[in-house]
Amino acid sequence: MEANNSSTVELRLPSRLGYEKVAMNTAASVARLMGFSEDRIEDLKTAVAEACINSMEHGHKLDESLKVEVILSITDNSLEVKVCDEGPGVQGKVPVPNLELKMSGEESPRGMGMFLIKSLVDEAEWISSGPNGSCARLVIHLHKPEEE
Amino acid sequence: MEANNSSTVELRLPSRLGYEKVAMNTAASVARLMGFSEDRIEDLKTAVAEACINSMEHGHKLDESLKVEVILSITDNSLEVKVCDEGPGVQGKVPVPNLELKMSGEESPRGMGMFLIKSLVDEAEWISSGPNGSCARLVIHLHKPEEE
Amino acid sequence: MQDKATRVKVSELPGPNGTPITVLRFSGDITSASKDAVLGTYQSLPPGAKRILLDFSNVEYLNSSGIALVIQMLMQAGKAGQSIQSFGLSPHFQKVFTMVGITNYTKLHPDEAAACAAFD
Amino acid sequence: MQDKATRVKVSELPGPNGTPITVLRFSGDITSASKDAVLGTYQSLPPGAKRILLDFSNVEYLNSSGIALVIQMLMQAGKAGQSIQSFGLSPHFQKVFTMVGITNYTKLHPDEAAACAAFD
Ligand SMILES: Nc1ncnc2c1ncn2[C@@H]1O[C@H](COP(=O)(O)OP(=O)(O)O)[C@@H](O)[C@H]1O
Ligand SMILES: Nc1ncnc2c1ncn2[C@@H]1O[C@H](COP(=O)(O)OP(=O)(O)O)[C@@H](O)[C@H]1O
Repeated sequence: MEANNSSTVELRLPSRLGYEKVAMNTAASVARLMGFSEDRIEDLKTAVAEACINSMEHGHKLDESLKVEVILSITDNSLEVKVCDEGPGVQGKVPVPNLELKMSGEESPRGMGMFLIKSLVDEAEWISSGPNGSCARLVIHLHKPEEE
Repeated sequence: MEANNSSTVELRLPSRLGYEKVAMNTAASVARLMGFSEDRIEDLKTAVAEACINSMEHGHKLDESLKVEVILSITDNSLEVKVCDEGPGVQGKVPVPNLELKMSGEESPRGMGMFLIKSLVDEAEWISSGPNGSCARLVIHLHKPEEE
Repeated sequence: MQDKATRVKVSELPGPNGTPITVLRFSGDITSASKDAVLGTYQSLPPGAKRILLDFSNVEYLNSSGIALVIQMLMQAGKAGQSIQSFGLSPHFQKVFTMVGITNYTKLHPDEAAACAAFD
Repeated sequence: MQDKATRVKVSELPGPNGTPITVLRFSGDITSASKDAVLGTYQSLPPGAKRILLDFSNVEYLNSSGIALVIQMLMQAGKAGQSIQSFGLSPHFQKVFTMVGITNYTKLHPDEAAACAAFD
């Protein structure tokens, strides 16, 4: 478990498809308390759900006894969400999905989760086998940085 | 932390008023996944919020560095929610609120949280200084028992 | 960041038989942080306000500390001989208000028209 | 308990210029558990169905595995020379479909009337 920081909310979920909705709604509640707009909250919900599904499917191979850990860290200007599992993490480079190749059947129709996560949040990175396990780390900013 | 049971969802929150809403919404999501009706979910939300506020106010004296722990245990027929803090727990018998005495000023206008919890859920008990700390333990049944 | 702050709008409606109705329209949350919004607003009403209408239809979250503030307002209104009608609570909070016994001190009406018609 | 099962209702509408429109109205969740509801339903349509309308207005939750099923349906429809129009996605999921590039294969319309009018 994370250090007992007072501005941290932690959630632990079984690796069962469907439970990503719990993480989605917990993250949405925290973001709402912080004053994020409803459309940013929708972005966050989709990103958190996709990260949880990846931890359940790829990190834990749907072994329900393994817990996905979601650590929400609140600061004045941003919300960081780490979604962590006990697996080895993302291996190598993940290709950007190409819908034309998917349509022609040359690429699997899957493989859009990480792309969506990166597109929907302000910062996204993947950490393999860190102190909390392997984590997707997502950040949204209350006031979007100027350069965006 | 609770045993790694696959049908357990755990949440840890800072003792800051307002954060009970996160617990409320996490519990609501789990109850919704289980198929509870929206009016039972409203009952659960109020009960969970009141238990969290009590842990923050009475158990932790609003010390934000202390975490309230919410443990949701899912079975086929019921959802158990334990709301736990590091305080000494409820001491002695808590009087049933009497609105007439409150209206005449003979009783504090507060003191309705535990009454509401007991009224809204199917089972409620308070455990002082147990293995998870001091907990309010609430249960709602998917199909209300016959005798109710 | 703690809570969606309680907002309250005060207005006046013509009463069905002459005496005007003072309306308090609450929105946001009603919690322990709402003392000023609930009791402060109530206490700043002109002393002539004899009919008070509480509109809860835009309240998003209400907890037992918030209900305690409503009880204190009802207590002070009772002492001042004011009549209070309410509307706009969700079915869940109508049940909660009834459990606590508040319905002995203010009626919970299905809508604003019914609440206004109940002043006598 | 895993998901709110996907439900799909198939019906037929008269098309603007004769050719009927086959409507698939989805509700509940569209996820990896929705293969039968999405692809199964699509594959069971009569071979004559040339205009297909997708109604997403009652979908509560959609994830990337669900979107992958929609892509597979669009791929098969493209091969079969069928035309597909869609409506009822929330602004958020309109954005997500656009990010992924699905809007190159089906137009997302603001409502049913606009979607029907788009078949040519
Ligand atoms: N938590 C994780 N642990 C291990 N591998 C992962 C994890 N998340 C993603 N991956 C890898 O990255 C790939 C791409 O993930 P994603 O874009 O979400 O698509 P999909 O899950 O549909 O394959 C996965 O197929 C998997 O190999
Ligand atoms: N988690 C707790 N730890 C210690 N004492 C508690 C706890 N929960 C409730 N209590 C005690 O029970 C009393 C009644 O609680 P409650 O009915 O919720 O009303 P209120 O919180 O408004 O006083 C509290 O005043 C407190 O003394």
